Amino acid sequence: MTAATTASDRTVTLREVGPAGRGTRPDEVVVAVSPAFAGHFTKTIVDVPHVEVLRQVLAGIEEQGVTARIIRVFDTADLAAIAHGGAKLSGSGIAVGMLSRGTTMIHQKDLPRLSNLELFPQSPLLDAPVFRMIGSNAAQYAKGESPQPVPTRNDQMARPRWQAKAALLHLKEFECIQAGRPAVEVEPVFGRVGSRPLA
Amino acid sequence: MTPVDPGRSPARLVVGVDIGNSTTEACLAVVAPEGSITHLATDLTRTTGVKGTPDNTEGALKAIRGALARAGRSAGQVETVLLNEATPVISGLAMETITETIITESTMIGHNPTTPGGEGLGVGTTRSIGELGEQQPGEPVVCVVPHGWDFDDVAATLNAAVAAGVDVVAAILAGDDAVLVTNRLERPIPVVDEVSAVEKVPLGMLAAVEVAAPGRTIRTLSNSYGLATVFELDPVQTRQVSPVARALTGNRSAVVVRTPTGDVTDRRIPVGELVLHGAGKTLRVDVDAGAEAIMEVVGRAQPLDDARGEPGTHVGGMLAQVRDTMADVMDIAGQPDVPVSEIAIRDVLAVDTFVPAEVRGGLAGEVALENAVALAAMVRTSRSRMQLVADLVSEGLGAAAEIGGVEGEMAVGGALTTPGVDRPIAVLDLGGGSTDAALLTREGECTAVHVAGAGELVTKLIDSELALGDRDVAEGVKWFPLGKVESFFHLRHEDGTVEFVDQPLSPHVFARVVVLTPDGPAPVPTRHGLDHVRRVRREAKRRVFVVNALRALRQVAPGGNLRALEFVVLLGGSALDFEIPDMIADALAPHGIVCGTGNVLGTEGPRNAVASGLVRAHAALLAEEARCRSR
Amino acid sequence: MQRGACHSGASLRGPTESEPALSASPPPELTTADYPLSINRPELLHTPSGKPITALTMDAVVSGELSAEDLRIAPETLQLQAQLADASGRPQLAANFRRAAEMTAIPDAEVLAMYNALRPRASTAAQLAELADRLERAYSAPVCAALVREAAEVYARRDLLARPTADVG
Amino acid sequence: MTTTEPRPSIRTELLESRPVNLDGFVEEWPEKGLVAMESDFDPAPSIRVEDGRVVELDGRARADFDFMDTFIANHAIDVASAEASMAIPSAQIARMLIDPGVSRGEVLAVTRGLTPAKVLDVVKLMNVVEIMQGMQKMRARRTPANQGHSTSARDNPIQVAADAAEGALRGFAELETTLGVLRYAPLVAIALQVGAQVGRSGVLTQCALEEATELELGMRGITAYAETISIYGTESVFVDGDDTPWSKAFLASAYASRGIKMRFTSGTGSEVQMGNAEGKSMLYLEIRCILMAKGAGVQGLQNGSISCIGVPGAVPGGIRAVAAENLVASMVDLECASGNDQSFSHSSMRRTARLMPQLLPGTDFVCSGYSAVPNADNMFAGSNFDTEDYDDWNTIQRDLQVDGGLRHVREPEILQARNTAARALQALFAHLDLPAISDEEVEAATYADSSNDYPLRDVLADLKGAQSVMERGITGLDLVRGLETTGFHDVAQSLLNVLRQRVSGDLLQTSAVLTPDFTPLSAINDVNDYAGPGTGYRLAGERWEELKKLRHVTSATNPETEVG
Repeated sequence: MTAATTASDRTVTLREVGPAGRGTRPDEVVVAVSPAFAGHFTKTIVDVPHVEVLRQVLAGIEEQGVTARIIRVFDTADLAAIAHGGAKLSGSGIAVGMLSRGTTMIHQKDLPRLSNLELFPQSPLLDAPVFRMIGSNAAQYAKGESPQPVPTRNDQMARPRWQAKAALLHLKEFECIQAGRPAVEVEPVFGRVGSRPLA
Repeated sequence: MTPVDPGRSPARLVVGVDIGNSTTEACLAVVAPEGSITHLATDLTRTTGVKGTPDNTEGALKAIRGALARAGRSAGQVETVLLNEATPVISGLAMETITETIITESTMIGHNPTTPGGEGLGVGTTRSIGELGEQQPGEPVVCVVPHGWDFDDVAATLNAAVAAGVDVVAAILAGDDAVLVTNRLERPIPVVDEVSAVEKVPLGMLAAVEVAAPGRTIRTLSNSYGLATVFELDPVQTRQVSPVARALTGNRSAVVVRTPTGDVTDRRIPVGELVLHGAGKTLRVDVDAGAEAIMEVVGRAQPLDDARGEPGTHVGGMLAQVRDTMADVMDIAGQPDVPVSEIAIRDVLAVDTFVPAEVRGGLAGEVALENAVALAAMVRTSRSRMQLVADLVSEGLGAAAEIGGVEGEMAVGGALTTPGVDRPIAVLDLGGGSTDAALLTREGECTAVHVAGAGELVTKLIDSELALGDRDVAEGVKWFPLGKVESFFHLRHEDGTVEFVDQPLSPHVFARVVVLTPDGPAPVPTRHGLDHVRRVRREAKRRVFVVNALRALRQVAPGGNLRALEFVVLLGGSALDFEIPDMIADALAPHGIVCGTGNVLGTEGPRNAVASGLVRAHAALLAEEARCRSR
Repeated sequence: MQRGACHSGASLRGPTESEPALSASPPPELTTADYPLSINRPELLHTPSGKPITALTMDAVVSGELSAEDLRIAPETLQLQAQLADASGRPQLAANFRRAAEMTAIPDAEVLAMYNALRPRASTAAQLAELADRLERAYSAPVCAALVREAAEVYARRDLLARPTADVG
Repeated sequence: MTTTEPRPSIRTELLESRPVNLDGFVEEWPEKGLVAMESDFDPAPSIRVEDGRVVELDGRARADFDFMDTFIANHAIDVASAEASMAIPSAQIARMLIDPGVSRGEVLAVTRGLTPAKVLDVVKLMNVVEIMQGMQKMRARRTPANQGHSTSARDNPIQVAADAAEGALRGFAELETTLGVLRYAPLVAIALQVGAQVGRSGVLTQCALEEATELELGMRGITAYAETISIYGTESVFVDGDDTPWSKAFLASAYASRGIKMRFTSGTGSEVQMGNAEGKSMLYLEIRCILMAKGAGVQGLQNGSISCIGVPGAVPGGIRAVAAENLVASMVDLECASGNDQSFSHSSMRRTARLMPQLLPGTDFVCSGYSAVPNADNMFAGSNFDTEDYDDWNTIQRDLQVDGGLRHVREPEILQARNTAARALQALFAHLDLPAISDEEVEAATYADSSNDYPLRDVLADLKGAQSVMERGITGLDLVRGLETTGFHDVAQSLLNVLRQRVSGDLLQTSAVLTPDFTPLSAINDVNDYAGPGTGYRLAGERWEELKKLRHVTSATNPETEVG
């Protein structure tokens, strides 16, 4: 490819900007990430860097002309709780919830917690283009449009290859839970390896 | 109804059985000697085999047994089974696409991406983003970005080029990145994205990129004189590019590249002739002339004796197949052969439609709505195998079975049991494959016609015009009203009313256009809005049922004059539709006709007309006999 | 105690040539040698509607004499199988069959409703107590009732009861 | 000397490309329960009984019991013998398990009084061969058997019927199905039942669904048994699954009250997979499940990690732990359907090795779902073995002279069975006024391999038909009547005989299956009487002759021909 840099050069840190509040803009999607996302962990189960996950989800939202707000959750690593919590804070009622290993869910505030709009349970099958589509779909739901659900893939042999690693990552993420600590709004600070992050 | 008096000469248990194209209906009744009728039960089942053939026996027996079970009677008590004189009707459907849009030399990009970037018009020479560094300052450039470029890198590269003095006026992107890139540019430019075949964009050519503000459409590239201005065209050249302008009308974004002989053409696809025999004439019409022309010729060949299409075309194939199926159906061992002349196409309905099709030579999967003609045809023979069915039913049930009357007459008879109607009465049976009409005059004369095209054609039109590719979904769109799920707790009906629900709706219908089935809302997989889907649905119904209602009624109306009709009763499965009866009634109202959905026996709705008509006719016969005896 | 809980259907059965009606005599003491009952002791087996198992013939099916009810297990049969489970050293299996014998009288939908009521945080203490009482009173099901009461006690200790809703109190 | 770039050897490259390296492996993390069976964080065995009541269990006082402790203490442990059994050194109990001189009954007299930690302490002493020796004796039913999956990626009932018929003919004693589109369940369950009875009379069928529908199909006599009743080893995961030991025990009785055979499902790894192992080893938690099942009075258990096999499969000793969990189920006298039912490894060698601890000693069901359809059609997300492995399986049985429940069947018989199953279903659907099955579909079913080999069905019509089966209240009896009146007398009779079994309750006893002549065969009348070499189930006589046959065996009489 002729791209000037490869994706792996990029870095991201999530800078806390304050407590996570309820949004008022109807044109926003909340992206809610788990305790260890882009912190303790830096990439998904199949080594997609979190910076790329975040860039693509945000790009998918931005391309639809919708704004995004990122929230980090500390007190749970349960995807439904993260995504639903995010949706309740979202001005549009739509949120994308993400775990460090890549498992992702689009949620809506009026749905029961254990339901969802779209769920991507097979973290080993999620790559950058899928994350872009997830962001795009979330933004389209926020606009009241009817996006075609992102095609889900399936692989019977994912179990022998990834099941145990997924469990391990899940346990590690649980370790990062800080019970009782409220969610915070964060700002992504993107940078390049070897260069100072642009503030 | 008069109660049966068992003391007098015995009342008779009779069953009227109507074998229709799709359903078989039974009407069980006790007929007293003087002709009074006590209705006991009705039943309805799927018709087995093609109507009018021995395969019908199974369904007929099933309907009879079903009615008997409901009434708690046994087969042994039945005196007579009355069957309708039904002639086989076989219908077929075919569609021909008759136009094709072709782009040559990659002249134009008109796929209308949902999220283009920037706004305004940029005219310059196409250059690949990789070559921007070598570009001399001054000359306006339209930057072409292939697959694999990240949006941040594209923006950075364009900003750097502009800073170096390169006059970048617009960009064409492979990925869905237009908003992302424009948001990051220091100098805003129009950007068109999602051009999947971006590598085919000719480089080094003069090109114009236009993006309109959200909610608006382009003004320059969709205007022939706008193109002439941008590309400094002479009148001859302007005439040549006018198809380009037309193709881009209504878009929010577009790209036009000026190449030596580039062109957009709207080609007609020859799909051969339709040859119609009738009224002692042989008339020919090109299928690609469209429905209006075809129907005009069909009108001149009435009554139609046969029709044939070009071998190798969909229409030709369909017409041949319909005929072959009929020949197979009538070919029964031990029965006299049916002359080929009797197996002929007796009606044709052509409907103009359109099908979304990918444009040949397009760079971004452009889709054009191509014109198409849908054709329904019908074969009918006067040779019935009903006597065979009657024999088999008699054998299977252990009761006498006879042909009790002709279908159209019986339908009228049954329809007369609808409260509030009187002679002259016409019935319209809105079926799946054909639309049938029958008229009973004040004097008791009955005439009947069958015309091609009914419910199945409607489904096909909906399916292709909405590009659903799924007959079942199209059926759903046809049968049920639409709604839009606006939140988990409310949906907006197609009439604009809002309905709130207590239980949250399922996530799979969230924010979707849905059909409101009895089992709850079901999503319609389309990007079109509710209004568009509704329009397509109603148009399809109008073009088939309203057109056919008028066509069929004119054929039975004395002198073809609709004003001579007084009561029109709608029967058949499609009479249960939630809007077709109203649409037909509206169309007939100007002719002073009372039109509505039948309510046979005051209880059965538009069902069971023929079956109960058979019982009525039988009762009348018995009464007549009784009168003769008593004299 | 179990022996007293005879099914009312017994009287419908009428006398058979070899076996007196079940209500007239206590269930036989079975040993593992009696298994399988369908082969070794078919005379002990009846449907809840009182037909002997030998009446479940193809002719009876085709003529419509049999209904789905005839293919259910009778509580007496479950008690017999409980004896066999005890005789083969499986007291828990036997206890399960005894609960099952009690449950034959409960309609399908209510069985499912009761199961749902036993899910975590689905019922209040009062609701579970009511369920146990209903099992005992309406269905003469003391063994099932005991299981529900035990659950209620454990649920209370482990915070698995539904909290009473606000409007109730 | 020049420095070279580090590069892999050609051999390393070759090894890297071996399928086994596509499998995932992880290090142990005992603190979080990511450990197979040897963890310092598992409790030490202990018991105290007061007034006929367990007041302390594995170091925990009754007041501190979680609900698993409570249920096990109240229902699973025999208080009369518990203190005596717990006093026996673990090594001695382990020896009893493998000592041919100690009968199965004598072992059971001890195990009924053991706590979960004590059971773990016993099996931790056993290596995999000893585990197999134990299984050989402790398996409840003398005769081993196998279970198959018959599903379709398109939920095509004709495929399910044809593959069920072939599977039954090849030897599966039980057949299980499930759905992609759940609403298809009634049609597919009917197809499975019809196909199974065509293939071999007396085969038992089930349809894995959510509890309510699964129970309803069973109550109606459309299916014969149930299996997907999941239980878990920690309270938090159990509650997460919206159940408790009491709700599941109630459900077990509900099935029995309708005369329906049923077993629970559990397996190592599920708790750690859900992130709530409470720091206990996978096997310890599974033993808690097994004793909970025992206490509920359910006759059997499907275990062997099942859908979590990737977790124990990735840690050291994990497959030994899986073999041990099967043994524990058998040593507390439960029927054991022993896993081998989920896609496990990219490596054929590893897939086979994982099977040995169940195949060699024999279990009640060696696989609790051998895929009797190609894995791509397996709606349980793929099994450890599928239709491609039939000949390998048969050859392994013949090589080692072990009975894995299957056999080689000649092509004409298979085609006959598939064709009959499809025709029977065609006739039955027509009789019941369900969406028609065409002759073309019957033809396809006769020769097909996968769902791609069948004409597409009208799904909407099928779903309407499926719904009407439920609405019209169609039962097993209607199926019998339909098959009889359409001339499929044998199939009808066979299904009627299966339905009659629910009146007798004989299939409710431990490890029950039905022989082709409808004799219930269970741990009561087919007791495992293994007592050392030359005793117990031996592959001999007619059955051994059957298993000697393969697809290609050169004739000794005339080496220019093949027998079989």
